[in-house]
Amino acid sequence: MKRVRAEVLNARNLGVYHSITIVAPELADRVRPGQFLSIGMPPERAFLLRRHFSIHQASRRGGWAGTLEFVFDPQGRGTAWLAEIKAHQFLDVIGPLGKAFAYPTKLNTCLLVAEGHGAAPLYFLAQELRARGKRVDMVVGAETQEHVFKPIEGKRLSQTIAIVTSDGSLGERGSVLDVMPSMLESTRAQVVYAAADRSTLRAIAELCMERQIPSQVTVEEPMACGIGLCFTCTVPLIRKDGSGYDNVRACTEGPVFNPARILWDRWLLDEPRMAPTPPEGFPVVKAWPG
Amino acid sequence: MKRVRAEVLNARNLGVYHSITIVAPELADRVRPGQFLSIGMPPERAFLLRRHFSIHQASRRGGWAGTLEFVFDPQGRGTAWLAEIKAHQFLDVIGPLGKAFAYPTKLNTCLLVAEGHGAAPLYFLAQELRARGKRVDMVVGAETQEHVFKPIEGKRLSQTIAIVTSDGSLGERGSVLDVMPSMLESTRAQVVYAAADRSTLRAIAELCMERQIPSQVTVEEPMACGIGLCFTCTVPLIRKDGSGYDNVRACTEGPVFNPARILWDRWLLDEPRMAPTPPEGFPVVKAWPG
Amino acid sequence: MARLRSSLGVDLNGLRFAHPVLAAAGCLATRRDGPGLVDLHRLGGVVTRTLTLAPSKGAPTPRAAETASGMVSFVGLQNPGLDEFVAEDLPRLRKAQLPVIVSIAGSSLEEYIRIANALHDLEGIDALEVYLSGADVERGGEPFYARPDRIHEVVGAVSRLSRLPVFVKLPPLLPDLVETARLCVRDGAHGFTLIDAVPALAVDVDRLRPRLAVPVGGLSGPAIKPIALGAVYRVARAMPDVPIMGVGGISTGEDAVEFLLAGAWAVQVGTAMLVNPSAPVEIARGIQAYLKAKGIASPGDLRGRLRIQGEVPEPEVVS
Amino acid sequence: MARLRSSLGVDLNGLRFAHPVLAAAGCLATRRDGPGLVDLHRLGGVVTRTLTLAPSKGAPTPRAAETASGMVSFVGLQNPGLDEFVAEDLPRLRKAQLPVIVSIAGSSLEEYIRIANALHDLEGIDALEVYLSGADVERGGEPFYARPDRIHEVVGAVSRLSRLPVFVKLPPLLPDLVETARLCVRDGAHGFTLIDAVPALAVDVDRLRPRLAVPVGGLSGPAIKPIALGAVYRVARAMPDVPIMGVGGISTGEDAVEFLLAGAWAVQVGTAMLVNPSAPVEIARGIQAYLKAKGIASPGDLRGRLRIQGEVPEPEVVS
Ligand SMILES: Cc1cc2nc3c(=O)[nH]c(=O)nc-3n(C[C@H](O)[C@H](O)[C@H](O)COP(=O)(O)OP(=O)(O)OC[C@H]3O[C@@H](n4cnc5c(N)ncnc54)[C@H](O)[C@@H]3O)c2cc1C
Ligand SMILES: Cc1cc2nc3c(=O)[nH]c(=O)nc-3n(C[C@H](O)[C@H](O)[C@H](O)COP(=O)(O)OP(=O)(O)OC[C@H]3O[C@@H](n4cnc5c(N)ncnc54)[C@H](O)[C@@H]3O)c2cc1C
Ligand SMILES: Cc1cc2nc3c(=O)[nH]c(=O)nc-3n(C[C@H](O)[C@H](O)[C@H](O)COP(=O)(O)O)c2cc1C
Ligand SMILES: Cc1cc2nc3c(=O)[nH]c(=O)nc-3n(C[C@H](O)[C@H](O)[C@H](O)COP(=O)(O)O)c2cc1C
Ligand code: FES
Ligand code: FES
Repeated sequence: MKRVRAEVLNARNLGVYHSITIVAPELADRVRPGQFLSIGMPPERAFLLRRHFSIHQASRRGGWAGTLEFVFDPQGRGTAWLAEIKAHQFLDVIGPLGKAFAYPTKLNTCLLVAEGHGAAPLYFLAQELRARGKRVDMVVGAETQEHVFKPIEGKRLSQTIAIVTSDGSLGERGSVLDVMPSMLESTRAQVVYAAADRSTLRAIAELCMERQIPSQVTVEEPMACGIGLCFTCTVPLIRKDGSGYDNVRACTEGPVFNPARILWDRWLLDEPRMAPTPPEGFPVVKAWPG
Repeated sequence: MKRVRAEVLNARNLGVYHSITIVAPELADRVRPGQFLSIGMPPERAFLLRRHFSIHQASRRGGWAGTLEFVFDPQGRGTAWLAEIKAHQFLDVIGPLGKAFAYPTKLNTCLLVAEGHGAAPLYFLAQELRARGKRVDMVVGAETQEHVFKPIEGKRLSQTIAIVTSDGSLGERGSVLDVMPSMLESTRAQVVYAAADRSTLRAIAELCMERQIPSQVTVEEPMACGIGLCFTCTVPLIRKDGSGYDNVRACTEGPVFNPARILWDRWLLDEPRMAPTPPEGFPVVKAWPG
Repeated sequence: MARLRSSLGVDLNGLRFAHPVLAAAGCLATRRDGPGLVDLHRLGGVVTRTLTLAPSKGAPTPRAAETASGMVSFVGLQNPGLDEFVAEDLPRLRKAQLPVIVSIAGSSLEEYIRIANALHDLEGIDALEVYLSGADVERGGEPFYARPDRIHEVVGAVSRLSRLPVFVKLPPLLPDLVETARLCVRDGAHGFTLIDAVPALAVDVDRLRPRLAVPVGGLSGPAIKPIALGAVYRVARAMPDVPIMGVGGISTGEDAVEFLLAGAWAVQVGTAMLVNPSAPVEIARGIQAYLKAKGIASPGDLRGRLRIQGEVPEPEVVS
Repeated sequence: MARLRSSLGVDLNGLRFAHPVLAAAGCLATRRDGPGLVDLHRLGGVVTRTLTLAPSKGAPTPRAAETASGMVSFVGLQNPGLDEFVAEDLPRLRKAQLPVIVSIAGSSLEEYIRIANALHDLEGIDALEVYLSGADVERGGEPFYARPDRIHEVVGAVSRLSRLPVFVKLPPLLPDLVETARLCVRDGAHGFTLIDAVPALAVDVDRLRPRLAVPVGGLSGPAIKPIALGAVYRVARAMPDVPIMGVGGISTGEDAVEFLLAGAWAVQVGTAMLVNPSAPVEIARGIQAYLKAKGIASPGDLRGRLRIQGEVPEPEVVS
């Protein structure tokens, strides 16, 4: 983890999304899919916490060598400010942060399931998996056509891809959960990776556990520091031996987790729909497929 | 008093000063020298109070008709932000605010004494006085040559002018107080107007009282609202009948005051040098020369 | 704003406002050259600058200093005193035909009693707000709120002798805020105004001096909004039927909705109005827009709507 | 930073720091994968995350929400518990060779006594900081600071049995802050840490819910700096010889100087470090630059330098 004053090489709109590419050779070499960046806010503002974004691209070779790209959809004050950033301005960047997705060594066919901006880190992952000779298929979901992140690139990166939108404006109408079962069959996926809303992640986790498919998900728990200092970003994680759970920091021990180990009932307390029901014991979790 | 969203027509540097000209026909017609504008700060900043600036120019005729100009030297966060404003941006402006300088009806020769940015409102006053056929002489002081505000315009507007700088880089070395006595003699000034530091204003006030010369000064007491709501901007003003004093709002009853009525010992409490000594009775103050 | 009013009315157990946004004490001059750009007719109501028996010149200047998302100020209750207020300010306020809440302070129990007495049967006063942050000369100048028994004496006395609804303005600086509030209700308080500005200091490091002439002033503005919300929430949960006016850092309709959800029956606006004279009207509009978007009928319906997550039982097996 | 240290040393009546900028409790993980970008060796000292006898899982999430110039957070004292702290964290801190202040909390008087006992003769602990904002199970879960007698019991017990200097961390929420502080000194407290985060609430108006899982958390960051300064100033004026560590919204050298002028002997940095991991070092540098510019020899010399304007006699003739 390093902190750099990084020049913005490129800042552009991608439909509803914004993409920012920074020059950060010190970081670019070491980043892996699933890791994220922490961006400092400008001084004298009423909003002061750093904002966090998954890494979408790391260029190690060619003209763009040493650059990193992240993608975001403007939500509130911080991303509104970021959306105004222009090339050649400088950003206060800390990274790479967090644990990356693990690559399967033996297993070969991977299904990547993304909602909204979740596609950004998964496209990065897809590249790395293919570079390792894995088969990659994708399910990409979003509210509307505009919210589907880089569909062309998604097609390019995957053997087969299912695109779904809530309003049916692109691909099938529905959610990623509607098409996942058929995709699992058609692709015979051996491993699942997902980046989506918490409640979607939970459903995906349950689906994979039923079918005994090892999976990894990346979570977006709000983070005050992003670098392990404050313990505001914790996720309740079941111990490997099933002896209980610990609140672990998503910024340090995550943001990528084995969803089978997340104590969903407890973590999703703040989701209106979910009632806090104490689980009856914990499963002993199989290690990540070696 | 009106509040307008005013377009910036022109924003430029004048030595160490910044000048901003806004398009505000609703205000321009009514403003008089000594009145000031209140500028709103942008949202989402950690600094939220409005900033206040004397009016330097009001153009009622010609190509610039309906425009207002104010001048400032960047001090802190608010003026730093204002210094970045460019033409065609918009400002949240309230004005005209406060009481203006009174013009003498019978008396004719006026000495205007300005320190630093204090010259901005006094040049405006000089124009209006000359338009009324008065003789105007000036004393303009500043730290260095760069801090002397528009010396050429000063010369143009005055019969005679004495320029002084603390370091002697322009005009005589010294303070406006050093040259005032001689200027009072040479010009036979019948009325004095001043815009300067509090302690300088006090000395000017005493000088004028000794010599029985009616005078008016404009003060810069920090103002939280600038529009008469909060009573944070008060100045202790001796009652006309000498029966005591009242804390009156500089933004509403001021910023122009008859210095003979300011209870200096009390007002300058916060000036380190001044000890709070209760005055022995108050002078009965002559009305402004009709 | 006529339409606005119709849907925004609130009723604080008998005290009615056309909409729930009032001007906070000390932030709206009621002098002749008064409210300036603030449109009195469009306020839900006015809380006056705190009134004392005798005229008060207030504190020396500087009286205000800007801080991060707020300001520290100490005006020192400058006010014209009872007689001039009744002769000059009150008639002017009555002309505006809006609810008037008079904020009162004394430096002794007796002064509180005398001023409450003088006001209680005057036309054009709708309620009293008891200010307790002033110096108590009978207790060596400590604030009245410093001792529960003293709060009890003052609030009890004022409530007993006045036919007007009495709101007690409390600072957040009470470890047993809820208990104190309960005490006040037993003493006859009609409701509460939460919160008063928070005691605070700003230092001028260049001149090695406090920024204000009286070093410790009151912090106000957006900075204290979460503190005020916390106070409103705690008191409202304990006494859901007692009217609370929330105040502290409210500058937008959303801010006001936060207070109404936390349990406030109405809100007051101070610092935001100094910066933006039309803040109260914009805030009222913002509340209306929110209600419309959420399909909620009136501001009062927001009260108690805050969904609190239940206590979370630890899973048994946890070692 | 070698040169820096030489001129910045402070002595809190026996407790010495190479420079007066420490990491505040709960804002610097001391786990294996700990301080990340914060350079332990360049801190004046560390206050640990508050420690309890048994390990604590802390509160559910969300635990933090951003507010105007600050944040509201409730971590719920998540910590590894005494045994693991002693076995893992403490040795790691000792390696860093910097002063270690252990923040302790209990849910009963007995727990405070037991944890203080367990720590008082361990190598590598330089002082204790007593956290009083936790729930007191023996008093229906109200915070320990809510009752002077309870503060007295806890501080007295811990101070009596520990050979370590004991700092009491007080919230600003005490009307009689100064009196309470006096009480603590009589009970054997070595000094104070002022202030703890301020109880506060943030509301999510879209989802009609508090932003945090546990509704009322603690407000920290620049927003509360003037409140913290006010508390430091009042206690320091009353007890100029009792060491105070100032904490609350400090993010620059100037902020720290404000505290030192107001009467603090050292400062702690929390939120600012979360946003800028090198804040403590930059703040120490800023203090040094200020001292140089003003020609003042050491941070300690700033104490009591605040020039207070005398009381102002009203001119007699005033009617
Ligand atoms: C590890 C990680 C990776 C992320 N990757 C991406 C990404 O690649 N693209 C993207 O668009 N977004 C991503 N997010 C979410 C992104 O951080 C938030 O959308 C962003 O912080 C919102 O800031 P704001 O100023 O626009 O919103 P505001 O509402 O102003 O934010 C207020 C506070 O809440 C926090 N916050 C608000 N929404 C979220 C959220 N959804 N998740 C976490 N914190 C939040 C902010 O960080 C800030 O502290 C990621 C979050 C995390 C934790
Ligand atoms: C009636 C009036 C007329 C003025 N006219 C001019 C002018 O023509 N040109 C000019 O350069 N300046 C003028 N000033 C001073 C100007 O308002 C301040 O320089 C400016 O507010 C500083 O803001 P800042 O953000 O740069 O400083 P900051 O230090 O960030 O200001 C912090 C707070 O202190 C207040 N403040 C700081 N310095 C002063 C000051 N000297 N006087 C009053 N308030 C202050 C600010 O308004 C703000 O509320 C005038 C002030 C008043 C009251
Ligand atoms: C300049 C100023 C003057 C104030 N005067 C009074 C007062 O006279 N009486 C009172 O009870 N509160 C007074 N207050 C406190 C406000 O009524 C309000 O409680 C506090 O400012 C918090 O609200 P805000 O953040 O909207 O300003 C004053 C506040 C300010 C800023
Ligand atoms: C995330 C977080 C966790 C905290 N945990 C503790 C704690 O465990 N014990 C404690 O005494 N104070 C704790 N605090 C309070 C800080 O130590 C400090 O008193 C407060 O945050 C004000 O300082 P600041 O504005 O510099 O953050 C915590 C603050 C934050 C922001
Ligand atoms: S965000 Fe601070 S520890 Fe994870
Ligand atoms: S600045 Fe508010 S009354 Fe003058």
